[in-house]
Amino acid sequence: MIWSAAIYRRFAAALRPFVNEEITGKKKKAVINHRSPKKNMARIGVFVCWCGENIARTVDVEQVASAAAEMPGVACAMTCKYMCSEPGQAAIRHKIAEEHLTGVVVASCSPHMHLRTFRKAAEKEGLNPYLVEMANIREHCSWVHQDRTQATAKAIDLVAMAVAKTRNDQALAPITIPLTRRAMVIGGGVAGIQAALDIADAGYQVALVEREPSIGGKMAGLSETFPTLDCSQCILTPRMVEAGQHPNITLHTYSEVESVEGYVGNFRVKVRKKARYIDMEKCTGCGQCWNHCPAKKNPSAFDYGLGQRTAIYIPFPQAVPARPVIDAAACLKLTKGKCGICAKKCQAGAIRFDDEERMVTEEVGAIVVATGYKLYSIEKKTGTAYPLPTAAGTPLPLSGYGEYGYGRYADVIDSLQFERLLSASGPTGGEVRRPSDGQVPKNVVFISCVGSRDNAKGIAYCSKICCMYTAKHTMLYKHKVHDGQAHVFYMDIRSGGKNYDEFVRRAIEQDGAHYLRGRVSKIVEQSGRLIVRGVDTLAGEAVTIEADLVVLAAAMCPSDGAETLAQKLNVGYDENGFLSESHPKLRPVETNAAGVYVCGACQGPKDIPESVAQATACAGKTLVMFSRQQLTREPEIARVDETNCAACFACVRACPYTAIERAEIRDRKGNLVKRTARVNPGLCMGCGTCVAVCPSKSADLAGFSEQQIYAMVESLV
Amino acid sequence: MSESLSIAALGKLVDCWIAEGRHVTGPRRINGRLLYARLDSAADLDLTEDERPRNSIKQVLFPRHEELYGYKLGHKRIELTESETPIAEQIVVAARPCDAALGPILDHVFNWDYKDTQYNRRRELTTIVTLACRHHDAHCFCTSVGSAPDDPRGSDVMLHAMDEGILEVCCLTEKGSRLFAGRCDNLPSPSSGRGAGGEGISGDIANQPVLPLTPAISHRENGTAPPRRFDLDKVQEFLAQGFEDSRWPDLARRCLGCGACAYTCPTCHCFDIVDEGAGKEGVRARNWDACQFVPFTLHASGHNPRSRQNQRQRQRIYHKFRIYPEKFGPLLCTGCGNCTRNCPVGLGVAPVLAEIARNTP
Amino acid sequence: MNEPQEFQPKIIAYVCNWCTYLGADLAGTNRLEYPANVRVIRLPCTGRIDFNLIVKAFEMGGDAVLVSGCHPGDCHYTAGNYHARRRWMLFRPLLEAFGIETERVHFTWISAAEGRKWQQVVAELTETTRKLGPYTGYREICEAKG
Amino acid sequence: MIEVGYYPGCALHGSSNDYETSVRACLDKLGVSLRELDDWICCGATAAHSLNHKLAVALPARNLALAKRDGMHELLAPCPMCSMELHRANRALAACPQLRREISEIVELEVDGGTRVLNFIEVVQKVGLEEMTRKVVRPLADFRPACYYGCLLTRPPRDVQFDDCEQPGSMEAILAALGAAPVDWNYKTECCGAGMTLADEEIVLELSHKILSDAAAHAASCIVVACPMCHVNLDMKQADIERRFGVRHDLIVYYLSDLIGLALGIDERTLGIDRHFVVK
Amino acid sequence: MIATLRETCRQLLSDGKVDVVIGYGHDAAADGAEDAPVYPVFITKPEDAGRLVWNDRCHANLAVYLKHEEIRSLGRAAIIVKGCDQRSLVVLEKESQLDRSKIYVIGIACDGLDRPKCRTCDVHEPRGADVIIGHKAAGTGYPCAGGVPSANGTQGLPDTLPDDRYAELRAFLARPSAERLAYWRQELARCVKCYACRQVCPMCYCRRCIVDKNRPQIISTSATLKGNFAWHITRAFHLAGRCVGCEECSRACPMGIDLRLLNLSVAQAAEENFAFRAGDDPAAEPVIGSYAIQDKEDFIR
Repeated sequence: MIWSAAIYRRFAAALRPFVNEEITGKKKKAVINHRSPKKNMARIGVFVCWCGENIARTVDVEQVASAAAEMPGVACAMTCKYMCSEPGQAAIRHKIAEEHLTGVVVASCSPHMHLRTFRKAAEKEGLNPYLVEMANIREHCSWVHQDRTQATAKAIDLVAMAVAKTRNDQALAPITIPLTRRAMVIGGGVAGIQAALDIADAGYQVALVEREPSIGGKMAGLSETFPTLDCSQCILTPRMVEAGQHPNITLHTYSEVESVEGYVGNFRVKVRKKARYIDMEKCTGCGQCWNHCPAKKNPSAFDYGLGQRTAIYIPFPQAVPARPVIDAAACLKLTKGKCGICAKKCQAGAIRFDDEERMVTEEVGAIVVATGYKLYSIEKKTGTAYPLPTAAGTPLPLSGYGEYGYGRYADVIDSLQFERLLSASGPTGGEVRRPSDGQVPKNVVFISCVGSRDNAKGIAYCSKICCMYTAKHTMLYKHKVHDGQAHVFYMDIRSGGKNYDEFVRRAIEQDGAHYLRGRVSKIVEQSGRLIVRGVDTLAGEAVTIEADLVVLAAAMCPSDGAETLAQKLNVGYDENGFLSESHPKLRPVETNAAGVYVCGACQGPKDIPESVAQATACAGKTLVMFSRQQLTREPEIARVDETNCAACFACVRACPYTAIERAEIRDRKGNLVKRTARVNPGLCMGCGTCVAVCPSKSADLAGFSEQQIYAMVESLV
Repeated sequence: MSESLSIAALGKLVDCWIAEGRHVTGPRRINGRLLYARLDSAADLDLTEDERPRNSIKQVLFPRHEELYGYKLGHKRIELTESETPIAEQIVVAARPCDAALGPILDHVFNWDYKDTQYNRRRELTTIVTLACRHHDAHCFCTSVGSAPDDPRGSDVMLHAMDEGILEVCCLTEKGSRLFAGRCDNLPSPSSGRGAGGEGISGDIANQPVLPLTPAISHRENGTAPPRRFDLDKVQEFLAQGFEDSRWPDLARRCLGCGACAYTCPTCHCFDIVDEGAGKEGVRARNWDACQFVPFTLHASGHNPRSRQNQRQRQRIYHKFRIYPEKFGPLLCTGCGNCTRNCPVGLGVAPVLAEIARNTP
Repeated sequence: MNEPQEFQPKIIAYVCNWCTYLGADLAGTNRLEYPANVRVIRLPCTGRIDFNLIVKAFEMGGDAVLVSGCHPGDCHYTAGNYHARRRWMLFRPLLEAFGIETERVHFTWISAAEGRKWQQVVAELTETTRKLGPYTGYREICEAKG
Repeated sequence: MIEVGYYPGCALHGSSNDYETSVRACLDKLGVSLRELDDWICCGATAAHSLNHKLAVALPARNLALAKRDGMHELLAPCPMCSMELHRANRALAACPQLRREISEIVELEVDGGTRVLNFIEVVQKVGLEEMTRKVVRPLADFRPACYYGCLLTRPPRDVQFDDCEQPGSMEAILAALGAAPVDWNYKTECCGAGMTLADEEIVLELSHKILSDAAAHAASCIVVACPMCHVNLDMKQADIERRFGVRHDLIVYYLSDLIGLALGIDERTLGIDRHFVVK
Repeated sequence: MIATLRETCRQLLSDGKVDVVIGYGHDAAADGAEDAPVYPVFITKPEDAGRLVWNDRCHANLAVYLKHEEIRSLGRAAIIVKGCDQRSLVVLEKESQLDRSKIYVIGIACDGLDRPKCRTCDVHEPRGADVIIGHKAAGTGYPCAGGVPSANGTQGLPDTLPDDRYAELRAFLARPSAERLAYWRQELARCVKCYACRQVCPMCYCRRCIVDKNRPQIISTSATLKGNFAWHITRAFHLAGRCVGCEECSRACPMGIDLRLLNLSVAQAAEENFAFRAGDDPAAEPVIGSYAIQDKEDFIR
């Protein structure tokens, strides 16, 4: 063996790893007995489970154990009837202590079953839990194979793989990140209010941001709610007041989110507070100003243009905060520099014509998005909106329903406008009077699915609530106009939900709504009446109805700016602009941006109960996060080797959680040394997609490292 | 006094050798490119003269991947297993003189302290039949490094192509004679005049004049030698003090840092030791390595003493024209020009040295 | 070795932790029997499964490789499997160009509920690989010296 | 002088040559010179697209290709059916390179779907309303036209991408500029019955009757169309309609080009108005 | 046109617009001999602009130098690109390897250098260059004549439709897989792992190539068939959706291994599946690291 001797002399250093192998054996006999570095030598304990007969019946566990004992890095191997039992765990802990084990392999059932169990056990004995691995010789072996020899051989392979992995295990510590236990809710509709109150009641600060001058959202404008027909405002306004007065809730009304920085537990949100021209501290909401404002003829947004308001106004009587705002475009003082009556009338001296928009920054740990919906725009488009065909020839999605003459005929209105006509606090004081001449309509046609389920208009989805509220509309109409007749054109009636279908039946059977299954092709005006031409597909004939009023159940769309907000928050959204939840079944209110939750109609069409339920769920999720002093996360996450990273940022593109950022490494003088990708441990969920797309393998995943996986594959030789 | 042989006869001879179980390597056309490669029959032998093979015959003595020994990882022991030493006789036919010259040069490297049995065995088993050059291309520069198109160093047999496909055969070593013995009539005994390759020549070939050649086969009448591309003295004079010279960055700026030059160079002999194995067993192997690669000098610490490409280029030049000669005598360059021939951006020894010589008064 | 029934193919499976691994567990709990030729390597997500691993599997003498994860839309990490899918869309043609037998590289979506599918896939995969015989083509490549 | 390519289509060279007369006269006055497409063929019309998609693309595509060959970047097709078919082909070709290749082989010309197709109204818009009004010599003061667009001028919107498919207003804009007072009415885009004459004339009579009646109901003094087929049903069949429903409509049905022509001082003869069925 | 080229570069340098021009030229030693070999040169002084040349030996894709620290350190660069080379700039920018606003791109109209890629070239005039030298000469014939400066490089005659880029590949794929494997066995048996293919490739800019990573040694560094297959599979796949087909790797290989077929196979996959061609559209999302829900999965069961 001149050769080996020579080689040994020359390459002794390179042989060191094997030398270590030598000493891992129980009897310290060695071919090359060079030195004995006690540290960094693997001492793995292998524990093979009988699982009673479950494994032992088809797998020769003793043979597996003795084979394991021969594997490099294995210090001891033993079997046990039930590894997961107390004695079993005790045995493991005993061996860890006695053999000074550096790693543990339990060959038993699925890791999904007991990995936690055994890791806990090891931890109790002072062994880092992430140095424990399992070989699944039950579900993946003994239970699915008959041939004892084959099963045993496979079991040995599985153990070998586990051992190989364990040899390359690294002790990992859970990641902790600081946490600001303060939440922000974006959107002050019923969902937002609910979420804010739940979180605030639990004792945490909440910042509630609302774009309009008052919280309350769409629900504040509704008449009565299905299927119970209880008055919308009666149930909502108390909650609004509660939110307005809650010590833990800071209202930012007439405000919008400008920018969002940071990540879960540590968001910095910049909020733009629009100029209100009112000193919120001084103002008492007495009403002198709006009662004397001369600029009275301004369409009220809250009444969807059916009513009018003054230039200084509160959107509706129960507004929270009950503080007015000046419509700069309508105010004579602000436009012409004249007037200023409100200022004169205001005892509190709260009018501030020099008011300007300002920014406030909120530091929060969690964000709940509840920006709600708007109705599909059914206005008639004017002029030739279409560009001429381009080479690309991309067709513009059609919008609007010219054939229904909305915006052309005063008496063609949408469902939210009708809600105002029904609402006691509405422009007609709750009497159903049509916009054109204030007459009480005797014949009302309701058209559902206006936009919804109509690919030609670019909306494929069902708006879910129209069937219900249309039924409600027919009912309320009938209750108010006893000699009136409601006709409903529908495609299908979708009334899933507690007491929902009963409700629709009531509309049809008790309140005599006339339901026609079919679409309306055209509405024309003739001598003051609306000629509605449609088809009754069940009767198979064209129908023409002379109506006094037509109500269009327009599709539910995400409210304006939802997409830009989503981008600011790194939350995904679908082709319709609805925000995407993290998992359709299992994580319905979480988003891919950790610490950001969604509820209400901004996530998809839904009714009030659903929105409220989701809101509470969001609050729950937030509170779970707040229940700890700081965030701890599984340490099995990705890491980027910043010296070798070539900064191609493929990983940044690929990461489903935007957990990887483009970072720069600078020297003391601040000169750029190099750019690199950097994983934010607060956001990484450990999927490892970045590792696969990294060409130089500068990204790696703790717990499933390249080193470990290749060791496993190589152990299969 | 020497014998002659027709090309056809040489072909027959090659086939005999192959039939006798010898591994015969020679110029062979692959994908339109002339490369030294194992010959399956004489038909594969391509004697095109005005084209130089793009690789070298280094592979024959010093394979690009060579297993040194195997290891098996037991629970309590490591078994080391010898890898079998080469046994097949090897013949290189129609090697260019600038390739044949590698033998003596590599001998030093593999024997200066540890006697590399693997290499030496191969060397013993290898006979090099050289074909003197009558042509040269834009990259040849043997004359610039003190060699010549019919330099016999390292050759066991020297063939000189005459007209009408006749080859003049001059056996330079016993090994060589044995190869042709009886294959063509009354071969002369190896002329003492011509240095033989066998045990390798020592001494600085750069300082030796080109050896005297018999008029009959002098390339001066029978072919053309490449012009001198640089003045070697000037170059060495520069290298003696030019290590820190400010021109190095410019000289090598376009270098891309690949190993095309080193791996097609007859004399580049750097190697890397790797353990290749999976799980319990594997082999320790010796692979070619090249000083132009970034990791070649990369320390475990992450520090790299040759962090820039021009430093690596400088290293290559210094190794060939100063470090090796100082240690062993001869230059570590035979002027084959493969470095430039194969460089994607036309760099290599000659262009750099020419530039140096041009700027050295 | 030459007799197909004698030959026990070596099959390496890279599976995601959340769907296919659990699917295989389910096969176990339901005692659905299948051939013992598969060696499962558990990874968090198909998105983590790199093409180098497939090459490695063949270098290790694998006769077939199985890559399996969550159905589209079900990915535990929402998009990992989409990234994987795209990777394979590009990688298979390359294997084709190399003449590496793509009928030895299998891709499936197996959910945590599809224990039955896991059983079928493994059974069929083993059978087809038996028919194909040992992957000598690549083994020769890996054993070739110098 | 604006030059545009001109694709007459079968109608304007046949039953509705009065429309061509009118269009030519009117555009000439507006300073638009028409270059008729050499060797043009049928646009395919309903016959083709109800039979075979490729044929329905190939026929118009050949015309487009010819236009491209002759360096016409814009092509006027006064008949809405023609312009619709050309538009449709354009879009199909632009969308799919594969189809482009196939069709190019079929028609043995390189087609790219790049030619811009115009209907008559678009050509007028191209001239510009200001430019047009500058040329007015006889404002249409006492005209209360009901502008009738019919089905194809604005439909299918994705293909023709012209005006609002349900509430168009481009003709009104033009006529208002000429001093007329277009009426707002309900049947702008309803169907006139088109070619149903051949299958069941009743349908045509009824539909066209509704159109005429609504126009009358809204106190229109005449109807304006930009489609030969509409003209046939509303003008030629008006007598039958009146007979069938026992009413008197006698509404003159002008082509848009007629009224523009009149406003620009062209006489009825030159415009071919005297060749209509309903006349003053 | 060489005059135009030299003048443009001289101007750029003397105006201080750029610090170095990366171009083709002769060694100073050649002192302007036309037949002298052509190398990449780095002109830093206006007076040296005369060393620049443009002829049918200007094969190198100079974009490769933009990844070299040594070149970057010279300062603001102007680079001379052919239409094919320009694509690599697009990819590099997409992968944030260069800041387009910081380099000056001199496009050279080129009628082809008689390399395989030229047969299917559809960018005789570089796109997105800051200036175009010469315009596509009618028909073939070389060199290009004239010198038309252009704002965006879209001037000149429209490019003729190229023959099918993938014809060769399809022919190769038509052969049985065993034959294909045999072909690569024989070709890759010659590979000496000199990594010329890697070093000459503008897209191979990793700081530490995956082959140089050990622990784990993902790819065997030995120039054995095993190591060579692992290497070439990886090299090719890492070019998926990135290879612009400059064919430098094939040109650089001293052993004459033609790697184009491998690059083509991934390029074709990208084009067929995602209508994506590397370097074509600066706006397009890179293929790797992005996905589409509707990606086809007929091969997945």
